[in-house]
Amino acid sequence: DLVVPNLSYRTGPYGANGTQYADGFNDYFTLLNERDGGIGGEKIQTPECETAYNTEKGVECYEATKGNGALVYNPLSTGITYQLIPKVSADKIPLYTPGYGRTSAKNGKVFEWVFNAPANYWDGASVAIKYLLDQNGGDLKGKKIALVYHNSAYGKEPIRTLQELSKKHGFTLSELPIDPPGQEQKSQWLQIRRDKPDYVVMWGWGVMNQTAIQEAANIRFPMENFIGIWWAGSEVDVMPVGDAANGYKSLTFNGVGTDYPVYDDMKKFVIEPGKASQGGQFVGSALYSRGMYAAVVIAEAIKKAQELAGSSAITAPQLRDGFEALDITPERLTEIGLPDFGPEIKMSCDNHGGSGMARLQQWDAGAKKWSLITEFTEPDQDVLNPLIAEDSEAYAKEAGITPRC
Amino acid sequence: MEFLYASEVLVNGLMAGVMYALVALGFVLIYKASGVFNYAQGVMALFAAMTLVGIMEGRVPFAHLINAMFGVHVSHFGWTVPAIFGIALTALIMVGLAIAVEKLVLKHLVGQEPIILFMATIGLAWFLEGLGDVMWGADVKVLDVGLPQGISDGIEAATNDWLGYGFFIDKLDIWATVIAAALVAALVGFSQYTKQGRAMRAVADDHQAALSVGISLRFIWIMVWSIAGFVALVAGIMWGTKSGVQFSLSLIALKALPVLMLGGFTSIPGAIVGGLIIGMGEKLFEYFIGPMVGGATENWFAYVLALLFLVFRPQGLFGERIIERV
Amino acid sequence: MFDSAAGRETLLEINNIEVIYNHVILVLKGVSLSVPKGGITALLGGNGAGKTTTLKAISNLLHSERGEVTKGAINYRGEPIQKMDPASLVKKGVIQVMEGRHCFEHLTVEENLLTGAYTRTDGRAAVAQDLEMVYSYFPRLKERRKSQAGYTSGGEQQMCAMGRALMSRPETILLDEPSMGLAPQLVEQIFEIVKAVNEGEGVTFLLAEQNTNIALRYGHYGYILESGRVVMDGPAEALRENPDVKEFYLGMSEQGRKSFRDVRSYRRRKRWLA
Amino acid sequence: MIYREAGDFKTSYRDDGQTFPIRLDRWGYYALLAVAFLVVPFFIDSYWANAVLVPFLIYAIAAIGLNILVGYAGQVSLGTGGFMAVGAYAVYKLMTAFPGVPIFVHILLAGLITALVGMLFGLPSLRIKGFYLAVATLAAQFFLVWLFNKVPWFYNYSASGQITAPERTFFGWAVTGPATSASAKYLTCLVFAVVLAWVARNLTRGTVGRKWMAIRDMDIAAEIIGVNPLSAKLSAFAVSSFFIGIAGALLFAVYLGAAEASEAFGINKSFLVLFMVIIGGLGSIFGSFAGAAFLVLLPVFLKNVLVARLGWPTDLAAHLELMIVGALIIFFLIVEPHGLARLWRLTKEKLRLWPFPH
Amino acid sequence: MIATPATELTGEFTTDGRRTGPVLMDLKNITLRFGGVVAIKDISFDIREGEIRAIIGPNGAGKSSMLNVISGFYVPQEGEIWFEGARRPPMKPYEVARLGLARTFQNIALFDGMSVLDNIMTGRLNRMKAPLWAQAIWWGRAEREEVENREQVEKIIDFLEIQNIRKTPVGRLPYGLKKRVELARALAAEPRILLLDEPMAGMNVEEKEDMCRFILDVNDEFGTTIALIEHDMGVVMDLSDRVVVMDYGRKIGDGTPDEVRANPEVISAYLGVSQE
Ligand SMILES: Nc1ncnc2c1ncn2[C@@H]1O[C@H](COP(=O)(O)OP(=O)(O)OP(=O)(O)O)[C@@H](O)[C@H]1O
Ligand SMILES: Nc1ncnc2c1ncn2[C@@H]1O[C@H](COP(=O)(O)OP(=O)(O)OP(=O)(O)O)[C@@H](O)[C@H]1O
Ligand SMILES: [Mg+2]
Ligand SMILES: [Mg+2]
Repeated sequence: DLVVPNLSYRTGPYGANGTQYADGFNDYFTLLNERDGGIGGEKIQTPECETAYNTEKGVECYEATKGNGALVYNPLSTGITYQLIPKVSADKIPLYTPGYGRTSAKNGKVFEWVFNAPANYWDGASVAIKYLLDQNGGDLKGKKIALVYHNSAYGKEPIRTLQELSKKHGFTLSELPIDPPGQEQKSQWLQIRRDKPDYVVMWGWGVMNQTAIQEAANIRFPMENFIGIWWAGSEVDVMPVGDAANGYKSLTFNGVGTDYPVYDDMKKFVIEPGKASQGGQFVGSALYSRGMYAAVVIAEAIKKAQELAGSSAITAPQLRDGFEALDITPERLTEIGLPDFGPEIKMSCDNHGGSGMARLQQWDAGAKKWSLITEFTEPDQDVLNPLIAEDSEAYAKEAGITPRC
Repeated sequence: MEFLYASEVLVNGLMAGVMYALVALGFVLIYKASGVFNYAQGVMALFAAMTLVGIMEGRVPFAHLINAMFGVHVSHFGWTVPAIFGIALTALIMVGLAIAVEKLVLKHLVGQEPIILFMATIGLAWFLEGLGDVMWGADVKVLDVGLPQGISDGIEAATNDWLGYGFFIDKLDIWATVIAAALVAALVGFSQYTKQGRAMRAVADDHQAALSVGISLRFIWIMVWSIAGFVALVAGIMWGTKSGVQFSLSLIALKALPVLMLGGFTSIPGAIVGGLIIGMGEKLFEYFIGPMVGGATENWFAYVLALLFLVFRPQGLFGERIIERV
Repeated sequence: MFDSAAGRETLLEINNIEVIYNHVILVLKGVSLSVPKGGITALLGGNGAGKTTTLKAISNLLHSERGEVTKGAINYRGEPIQKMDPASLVKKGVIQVMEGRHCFEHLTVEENLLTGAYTRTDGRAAVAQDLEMVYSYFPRLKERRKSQAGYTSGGEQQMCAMGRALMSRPETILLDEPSMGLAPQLVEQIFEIVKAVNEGEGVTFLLAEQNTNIALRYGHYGYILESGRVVMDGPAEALRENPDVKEFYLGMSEQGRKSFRDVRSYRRRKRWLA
Repeated sequence: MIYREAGDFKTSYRDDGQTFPIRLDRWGYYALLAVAFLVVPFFIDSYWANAVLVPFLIYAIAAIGLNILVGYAGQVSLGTGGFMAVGAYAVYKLMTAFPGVPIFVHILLAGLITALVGMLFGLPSLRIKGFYLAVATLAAQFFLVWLFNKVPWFYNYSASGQITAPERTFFGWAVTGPATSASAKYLTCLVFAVVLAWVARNLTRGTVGRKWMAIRDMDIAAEIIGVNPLSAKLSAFAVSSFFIGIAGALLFAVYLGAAEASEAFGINKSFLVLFMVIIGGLGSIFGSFAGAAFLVLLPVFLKNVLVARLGWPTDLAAHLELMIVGALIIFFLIVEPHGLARLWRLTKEKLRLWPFPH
Repeated sequence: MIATPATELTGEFTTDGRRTGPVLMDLKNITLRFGGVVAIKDISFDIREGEIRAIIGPNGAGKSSMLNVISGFYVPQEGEIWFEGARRPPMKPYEVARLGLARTFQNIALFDGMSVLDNIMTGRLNRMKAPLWAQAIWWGRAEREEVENREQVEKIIDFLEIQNIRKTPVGRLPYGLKKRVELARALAAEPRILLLDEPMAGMNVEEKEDMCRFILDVNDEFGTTIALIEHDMGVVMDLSDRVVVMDYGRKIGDGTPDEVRANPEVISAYLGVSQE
């Protein structure tokens, strides 16, 4: 059997979000086990361990599960990711952090064991700005953009990129931190009311998202001009706000809803036999889909690794090779039953972050669903690449790593 | 114009303060009646709100546990309950909780030092947090008891006519203010002018002596915890309506602490006045000074404000004088 | 005057009780008492003899000090009261004035007195009347009625505690060291009040006292406790005449009262300890 | 009948004041230390080190520190998380600024810096007492975390504000950084824990300890008999913060390896350490260890039982775990409000009297 | 044994033929108010070296407040305190303690969480000056001091006959023993002046006799000056050299026990007619 631990959180301040993600992650592997008998004949085990979004519990979970031949970790927490980066390099186990974690881990020369395809925070920031450029005929000069962010390592990630982009495109950026959990944002939103930015971009998580959307509605900020990162784009963020949330946009790098062929199998092999995680309450939600997407990428990497290794019982280092050789084409996605579900992912020894493409979705409060409003868009690599190089080199120096490849 | 912005922040700060005060009130009641600093107050608000949603939506309590133990899939009864009955039922459950707390916890800790009782309420907080999740699940729940939400058009129009600038005031905040004012008036009357109120303060001073004059600690505690449970329910409804019913709701307790400190742990009007000062102070500070120092100052500012205040008045604004004698 | 327990109904009966604190410290080692209705029974004994513990065992206040009655029986009017909570006991008419005053610091003196009437149901007027009565016993309290009890002097607090107990219109009062810290005049006065209440209203008293002299002067019957055991009991007059009691508890030698200056470190050993 | 105090006579006041007055106790502790130093390091694996022993030792240090403040000096503090953050960021700045200096020096310096910060935030304790003080210390908690989050100098201008401990060695042994072996982590923490526990014991049985306890039990009376409240309270804050700062430094540098102020040193940390102190026993060094062990081990244990043994869903297990820990806290308080330490002592007292209890 | 005996005493003879010294402490026109309550109204009296000075008066007269003024806990609104011939500047209580004042309290103020031994050791805190770091490693001066002071404290323990409760936590002690421990703590400081607030309240005759013996011994052997508040007239009359009588914050009498006993104002305000 192959072991893919699921370091999830279903309790604590972000439990409501974490639980949906973990369900998607589990269900996809269950599907593979039930339908295909695993991957390459090896069943996949996903022992779950509760981290409560707490770094110490995350470490405990990591230590508790790594002994059983764990192949890859996906802790869904930027804080835990930072903890684990040095540990996985010492233990030689891949760490897969899609859409979160340490951005500069994209540089496979320095971060040998960490992968963050298809997109990272800086990609997200850049794609959002690109979208705004599109909206404004390619010119953001003199525009004002406010960044509302979760006051933590996670929320601070995009600041540097946005600053660079503001220099490049001539918009002004204002930064408004919100202390977690973030139920109180009155003064920040009144500042927004006073300063009248043209757009608001948000890096939020948990209860902060819905509060922000509510407050934005309260100051009559146009929802169309309010863009959240993908972690601020799930049903739990907009539902409590009700109709006022209509038109709110967010980034995403995965599809939502159950309109994909894979769900036929999912229904047949997982949901109906009662094998779905938590009874399948959240199937098709944005976070569920993202959890499933992470599982898809890992499964594909395992398959690749098995091909490369020539055996189905692979080891963690072999899985890294699988990740580095991973190429998920649109055709492959269609084959899996998830056409256009995510961007193409192609990784290599030095690129651990894929193309960085993301797209936008918009909330339709009447229909209570997200709809995709753009195609996958490339980020502005000219701006990002130097930043990534700089940050990863600083890390390499501090940690005494000699770049490879 | 700047002045108008500032006054809008101020008004909103006052309203936020009222919301804090709603939570602080529960603390004050229990502290007054037993000298117990009830750390579980925030979790009680969460628990009450969860229970209310659960009842209103006809959820099966412990569904998750039942499913895990018996391999079935139950989740809803399939009915819904109107808000008013839901609230009444939840209030009853909070009374039940008060009775259980007295029977299982407080009764056995009569006469212990405050810090021990404080600790027990922390245990209680953990227990309730777990219980709430096991009973009703940890998902984000939408609570709608019919309180209006969103900015009040009337006020906006009126201020626009009058000042040329429409103030945005959340209708929910206005309701919170009305409810809080009513609660405070009722509670002040109760604790100052009734026999039970006096007994309650006696218990806070000296458990043993209270027992010796025939005050039933049991009764007083059940009564006070029930009232505090009810206050928690009110706070839970307001905060739950505002930002959904979920774990973070229990953390508003942290916003109530500086309010308590400033108003005085033992004073019901202090909770409101403290709330207003804190709400106003932190919002104005974040609005004006926040951008200069990088923002997100609200958390610590409330505490620092309260701290500075206490240095001059160690018992808070309206707290009982701390008796220092030998 | 009231003569010996024999002829009267026994109100409170304690039978061979043992009390243990903290599961390990054995404090009362088999104490038996009987308190006749309408009498003043004195419980005498040195420091740590177990007087307070006995009273608390009766009023069921031991529980909160992590003490428990492990053996024996306590009956009030023939009914076992060991399992009863203190509040019901007060309703039954037994109230304790605790050692060390225990006023409610943050309440005013008057509020303190009013809490004493907590269990009463006979209306505000009656309570107000009794308040006046207490004030007439202790005029000093009336002067300080509006100040917080925490700021009153030791003696004022003692009065407040006594007054508070009287406010409940009890049938039996368990008085723990009422004279402690009171000026001599006031001690007399308090005992006069005890006597007046006892005779006028038929209230039964069980009082623990160090001041043997006055306790035996006002009490009808006395028990002497040492190290958790009753070592002697008898009618007050008899005890007053007992030579041991005279020497050890009344401070008299054969020549009458001796001066505190002349005390020598050598003392005769108590006979019952031999 | 084996556990005896009788016959264990002291012939000098020096002996009478010693740490373990009963011979059997003393031998027990020596044996425990011998095992901890000489046996455990050879068998420890990274799970036991990282999930159990290292956090236990670090929290024990923090708990001793907080116990000095709360249990001995009677000043309830909820600023522990903030002070641990001071230790962590201090050691990070020192490690990166002076790579040549031995890490142990850095850790001690981090403790001293925390002591200074602790004294600063201890100043209000002269006016503010009881729960008011407890809540007031939250100002330290929130302010310090905010500061470390906001001022880029503290995290060496890294992009996200995370700090990561570089590798440092001690006589060729990696003590921090990813290459650190389980036994090196364990031994480092063990050395600090044992030495600091001994220091705490010395302080609390001597003059300054008595000053603290006097202030705790009755501050006015203490002042009247000659205790200067300013110096007593501030010294308690300083010593306590010193311990807590070292715990924070170890937590970051040795245990976690990376940290972020608001996550690793948030308010929960303050509460957690306070729970340890109260459950373990206020005013007891043994209790600090017991409390830390209880709160580190119990959740791990429950998780293992509920998830691994019974196979329950992790979220349900986590919720039940909360309920069980909460209920156990209450249970222990009811059985013995003075903590595990008192429970242990009572057990010993009973043993001593056994088989004749009275 | 504890303090160096007072140097050659000058001044008057007391009732029983002992000599008392010059005025050690002089209180001049003290007035103390709490809001509207006047606890002490323009009171002056002095305490001579080596004497036993009693303060008596009805409850609430302001006796304890007077002691609090002397020990610096209450700051009088008016009046001066002279100590050893110099005016005492405003001082914090702990500074006053360092001048050589020690006291006991009316509502016992022992440190409940500590053992009897530690409680008594706190009396000697100001004589132990080892730096913090030395205490931390229990070395050199710290350890030496601990042992030396412990020896002194053991002498006091012997003196007050409380050997067998040395290690007991004081919270568990019965009232009378607590009072004795409090006395021990005060003695441990080797004070010049010992202030006792109702040291014999709640004791029976036998115990009072013990207490009297201790007080007299302290006074005799160490020459310690004693100021004492007590309600037991027997004790006051037998022990004290001079007595101050207070009532409602005023001084209504001052003199030898016999003089005071004969003072009609004192009789009506305090002693009552029934006293012999
Ligand atoms: N809470 C307690 N825990 C342990 N021992 C206690 C406790 N309370 C009292 N004791 C012990 O019980 C014994 C009897 O105490 P008690 O207070 O009943 O004496 P007492 O006769 O009232 O003395 P006093 O005249 O001094 O008040 C004493 O030896 C005391 O040490
Ligand atoms: N801190 C204070 N605040 C307000 N009033 C006080 C304070 N301290 C004392 N008093 C008042 O001052 C008066 C004198 O009190 P004090 O304690 O000195 O009396 P006392 O002579 O010692 O009486 P007792 O013999 O009853 O102990 C009392 O009326 C008391 O209520
Ligand atoms: Mg007693
Ligand atoms: Mg007095």
